[in-house]
Amino acid sequence: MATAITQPDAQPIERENYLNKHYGVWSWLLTTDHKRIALLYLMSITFFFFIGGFFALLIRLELLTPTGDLVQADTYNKLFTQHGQVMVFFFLIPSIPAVLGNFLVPMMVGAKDLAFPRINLLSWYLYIIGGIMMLHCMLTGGVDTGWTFYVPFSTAFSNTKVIEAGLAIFVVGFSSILTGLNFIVTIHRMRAPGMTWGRLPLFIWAHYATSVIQILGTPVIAITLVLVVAERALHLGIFDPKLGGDPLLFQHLFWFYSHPAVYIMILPSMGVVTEIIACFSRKRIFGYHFVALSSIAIAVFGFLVWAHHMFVAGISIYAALVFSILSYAVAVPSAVKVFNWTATLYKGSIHYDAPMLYAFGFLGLFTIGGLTGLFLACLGVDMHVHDTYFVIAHFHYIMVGGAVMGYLGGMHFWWPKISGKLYPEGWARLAALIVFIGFNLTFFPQFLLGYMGMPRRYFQYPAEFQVLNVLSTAGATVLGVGYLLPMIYFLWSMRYGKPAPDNPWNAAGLEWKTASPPPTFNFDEEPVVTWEAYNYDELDSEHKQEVPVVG
Amino acid sequence: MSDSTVAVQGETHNPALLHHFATEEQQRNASSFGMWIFLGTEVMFFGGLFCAYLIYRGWYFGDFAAASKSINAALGGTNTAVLICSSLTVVLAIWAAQTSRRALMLAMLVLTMLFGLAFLGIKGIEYRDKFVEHHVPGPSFSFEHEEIPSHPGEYANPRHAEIFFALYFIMTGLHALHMVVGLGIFSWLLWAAWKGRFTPEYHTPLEIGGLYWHFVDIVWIYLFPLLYLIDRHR
Amino acid sequence: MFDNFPLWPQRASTMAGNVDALYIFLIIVCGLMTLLVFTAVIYFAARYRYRQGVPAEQIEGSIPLEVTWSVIPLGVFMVIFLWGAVVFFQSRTPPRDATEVYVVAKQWMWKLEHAEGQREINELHVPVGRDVKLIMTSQDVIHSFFVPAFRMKQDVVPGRYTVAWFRATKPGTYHLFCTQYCGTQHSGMIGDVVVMEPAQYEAWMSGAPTGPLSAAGEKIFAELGCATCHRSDGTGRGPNLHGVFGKPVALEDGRTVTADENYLRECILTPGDKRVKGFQPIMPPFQGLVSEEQVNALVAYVKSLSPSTQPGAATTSAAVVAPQASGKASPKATEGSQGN
Amino acid sequence: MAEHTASEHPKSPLTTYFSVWIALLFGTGLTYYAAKLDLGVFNAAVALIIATTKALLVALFFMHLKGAHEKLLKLVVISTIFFLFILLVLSMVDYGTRTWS
Ligand code: HEA
Ligand code: HEA
Ligand code: HEC
Ligand code: CUA
Ligand SMILES: [Cu+2]
Repeated sequence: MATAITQPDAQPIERENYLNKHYGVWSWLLTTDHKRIALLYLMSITFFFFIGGFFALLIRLELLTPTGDLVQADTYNKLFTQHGQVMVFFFLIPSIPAVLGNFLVPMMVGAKDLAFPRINLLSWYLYIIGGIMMLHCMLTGGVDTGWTFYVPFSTAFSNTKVIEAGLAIFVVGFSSILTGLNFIVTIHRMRAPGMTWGRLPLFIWAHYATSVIQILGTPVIAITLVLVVAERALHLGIFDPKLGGDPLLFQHLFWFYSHPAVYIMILPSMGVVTEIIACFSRKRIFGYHFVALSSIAIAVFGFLVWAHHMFVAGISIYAALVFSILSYAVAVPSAVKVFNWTATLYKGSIHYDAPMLYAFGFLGLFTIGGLTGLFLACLGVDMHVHDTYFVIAHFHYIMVGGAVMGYLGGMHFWWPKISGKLYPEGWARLAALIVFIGFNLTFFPQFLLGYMGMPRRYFQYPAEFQVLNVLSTAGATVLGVGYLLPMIYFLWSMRYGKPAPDNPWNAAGLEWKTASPPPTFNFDEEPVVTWEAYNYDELDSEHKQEVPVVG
Repeated sequence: MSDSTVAVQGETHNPALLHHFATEEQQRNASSFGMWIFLGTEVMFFGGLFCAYLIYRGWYFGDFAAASKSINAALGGTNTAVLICSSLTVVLAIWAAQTSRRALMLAMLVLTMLFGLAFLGIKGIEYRDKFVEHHVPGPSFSFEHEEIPSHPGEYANPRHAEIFFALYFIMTGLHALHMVVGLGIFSWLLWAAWKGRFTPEYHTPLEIGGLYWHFVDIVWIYLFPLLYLIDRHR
Repeated sequence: MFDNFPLWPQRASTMAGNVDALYIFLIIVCGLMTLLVFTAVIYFAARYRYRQGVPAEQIEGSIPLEVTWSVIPLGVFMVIFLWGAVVFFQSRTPPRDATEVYVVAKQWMWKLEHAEGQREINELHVPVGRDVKLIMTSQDVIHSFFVPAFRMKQDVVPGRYTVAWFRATKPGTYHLFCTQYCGTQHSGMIGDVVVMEPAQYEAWMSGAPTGPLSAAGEKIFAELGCATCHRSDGTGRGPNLHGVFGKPVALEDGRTVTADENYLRECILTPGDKRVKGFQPIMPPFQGLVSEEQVNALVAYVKSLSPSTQPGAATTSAAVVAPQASGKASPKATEGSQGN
Repeated sequence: MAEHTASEHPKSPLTTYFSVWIALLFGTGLTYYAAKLDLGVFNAAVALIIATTKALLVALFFMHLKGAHEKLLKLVVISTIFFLFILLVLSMVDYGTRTWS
């Protein structure tokens, strides 16, 4: 292998690495090491994921029966609002970028750290401040506007803590902006010698595209929330029809960010899945350049389609036509990705390790979620299914079935690198299976419900919808178990897991060429890259005998 | 690069080079690139406001014109000039740093801040006028019987004028907030310059701070005609 | 068992079939795509699973393939888009001579007023086989009018009218849902659309005799003093409102707009925004002085002055109009006590 | 990094700075003056053209966008403006056609 990196085969016990170099709370809270910040983020987003999941379980329990018997109407409204807000802004948007991206982007490009380590830490603190505000908001009354904050309900009618929730999301938005900024500068400026654009892992391309959206989209939601807060506090009239304002303006501004934001959530996951598929089929990615450019295309086209959330909101018919056709434009690069992943499997040498199972799950569920997106982008169908459970099912298929699957796959794939320990493979495969089954049981019935006309954000519903709702609730319970399992065995492995070798999967990529866990500055010597990404042919010819199986 | 020793301050090694950068040049490029990207963010931040402005200006042109006429364009114009001068002093400060003119650099930084303060002062006068005239959106807002400039005898709708003033206060207010942040940055720069941190070889913070300052200037360059000069010709 | 466990919504309007056809087309196309992708993935995964000594074959990629699988989906997408656009366009262009129902949404109820004068709450009675146009506005937040059996949905926005229409095809009682989250009782903001045979419907209509909405509007028109400026002989200080509706109006600022419901509404509430060319800006704004129901009545009245679109006239059979021709002035509302 | 070689500070001579400064002040006066003229619909256009020219002057000379030896910064600027236009133009697709019905 044409590597300039020394790869110590034997693991010296107690090698100095980023985890054991310093001890103490302050060495974590004041760290500028991107890997430690990634772990800080990991803990924070896991916390919020379980809060959001807890809300989801309460939602599902309430919907077990047609009448509202578990919680009050207002409580239910707060539940789905905060479920949405927590899951979107405090879990999924930061999930892969701020954890895996933070950990891996510098390593994958061969840098010692992100370009601005202190800003990286600042971004975590902003996240925490926003998170504390959100928690405080929830504990002292909560907010009930729906995660979409539609005016004039949020500005003039809701009597919950809209301002605090708005500011919390404002703050956490800047955390997201700073992460994106750091990635872009790092990817442009900090690549190791020889790491050309054409050699970058596709994970990096995906994060680059994500960062573009974070940088250019997030400020728009920030200013929109400022306007909402100001309007609510001072009754300015910018969104209030009584004072001459236009409530649809809010929706335009909100979705200008929030549609691209869905690609903030899915692109990193696509990056993860690309790495996993390449590694476990021992192949270079089919059509590297197309996969790379499709990420950029998704990011750019993603900005052109926002009003497809507003087809029946009262926008002009002509605008609806324009936004519908543009929505199909953004589906093309997604299709390109799906086909290239599939083609990568062709003539591969496919292993069924846990990360790959998650990647398969992603592939299937994303495809279904994406294809149902086509239903929604279709004007004639959307005017029936808009704001029904069909939409709920669509986006959970992409965000839970796609993005969260990808996130879990990535966590399994890189866990040996992050923690230096191996997780129990059998349990991991079992968890993947449980998540997959639970997921489909939860959300497939919702497509049927949606087409039958069950509106979303209903805490009581006509009795004929009950059977499907019961199925969905049952599925959510299974899904909950599926999510608790990895949590448990990851924690378990930190103490009892077998030490991981530097490259347990025999994977390509610079991050595998350093120790597990990596030293503070990632590499003992600055790497010089002379090979393409996904050089699995070279890797496999070296390790003919070794079977990359763990556990 | 670091061999070309920093004669002025007598330092041999630049402590500002952070561990994870290979060279000073890499670090400088990263910083200015980062700042430009941040400014891109800022453009979109103000962009949302411009979008709202554009729509309502189209809808309520007459009311906007009437409301715009009630603000003092002379003060706004003066403020534009003040900001332009401050931008000049910023580039001069950087030039002074590049050419080792320490006194000039300090003087220019002080001048920049004075211009910035002058801007805020004038802004304050404007705000006070609006406050006295009850043009601040809210319960005490009043804009009755103000003629629409191009339609004599026709009165502006106070509700729509209120939207103008809401946008006016939010846009100029956020701009002023950026000025305050800028003054904070420049206080730090002044302190660092005083301490002799900046040399012909290393004055990245000055350049970065300057970029920010100029950007705030550019925002104002747009705000001025858009807010102060609607339909002024009658 | 399928009575309380249906898997397909009822189909009770002319649009329903169109939407269903499109939906089924999408299911087939996307189902085939899913099948293709899944079969490929599963087949490759099984066929090329790891075997000792059989290395993966490295493939760079293929531009022809990439082009194929970008262009073909794009083509399919365009078909979907066009079909969807056609269906959407149909459902967004109300037929000219539809019966009109004014809808006022508020937290958390639907108030409906037929052009003939009937008022209902959370219940809408319509006859089979007649086009019904809904002219909707909200008193507070955004709501959304959704009748799954009609495959029809339109947000109801405060401060303006939005319009929807349908033609029911099957008698029965169907769900009416609010599908835009609007606060505490959002899920309680539901009602029924009762589709009746024409004869039944007429009986129902005559059950609660009230004057047509335009008559109520005429009364308000007089009470508020509109008539002092708007005279039918054209001598008033304001424009003659006869025949205005549906015609293009030249505005003071040079624009020309079509006088639709939203325009009339705006003219009444904020006359300054769109001023008719050649008139003094003397009309006082009525915003805040009239309730949504009164605005509706006024709009209905002004519309009734433009004969060709006399509400209901073209489609409503004489038998329907006759029983309530005039006389009973006090509208006996089915409505409770809530005014505005 | 390999892609850029020796770095030179983008040094502009003082004359440039001062002429740009004069031009900016002149532009400010010009906007003010132009606003007083009745140009019909062109008032706004003129104001925006002048403002954009001024903004360009600041960006190119004061912010050294012109001297910048890499295209990257220009790319950042151009793409930002591109996305800003998307926001404005596509919103107008709705607002501009709402009354067509
Ligand atoms: C990660 C999140 C994510 C992603 C990636 C997407 C992706 C897409 N979304 Fe989705 N969407 C959401 C999250 C997401 N969405 C959320 C959260 C909402 C609701 C918000 C709310 O109201 O609360 C929503 C709502 C939503 C709506 C509004 C529905 C409504 O409220 O009425 C629409 C309408 O157009 C839409 C469309 C699409 C489309 C076209 C895509 C496309 O990008 C999908 C592209 C992918 C594919 C198409 C699959 C792969 C392609 C092939 C296998 C090709 C072959 C196919 C053929 C040839 C047919 N989405
Ligand atoms: C990333 C985004 C994300 C994720 C991961 C999820 C995950 C889930 N979501 Fe959610 N969802 C949204 C984003 C997301 N959702 C959004 C944006 C909305 C719209 C909100 C709105 O309308 O405003 C929504 C709305 C929404 C609704 C509709 C509510 C309504 O309209 O009335 C429902 C209903 O079934 C639902 C269900 C679920 C379920 C069952 C999960 C499951 O996947 C969750 C599984 C996880 C767990 C079950 C956690 C396991 C934890 C435990 C078992 C431990 C117990 C907890 C403690 C000890 C604290 N979600
Ligand atoms: C003081 C006089 C005055 C009163 C009272 C008045 N109007 Fe008007 N109205 C006008 C004038 C003048 C115009 C034309 C200029 C304009 O559009 O503002 C007009 C325009 C209109 C138009 C638009 C007509 C067109 O040709 O497009 C409508 C509709 C209208 N008025 C309805 C009403 C109603 C309903 C009322 C009572 C609730 C009312 N007006 C009361 C003076 C009046
Ligand atoms: Cu009304 Cu929801
Ligand atoms: Cu979207």
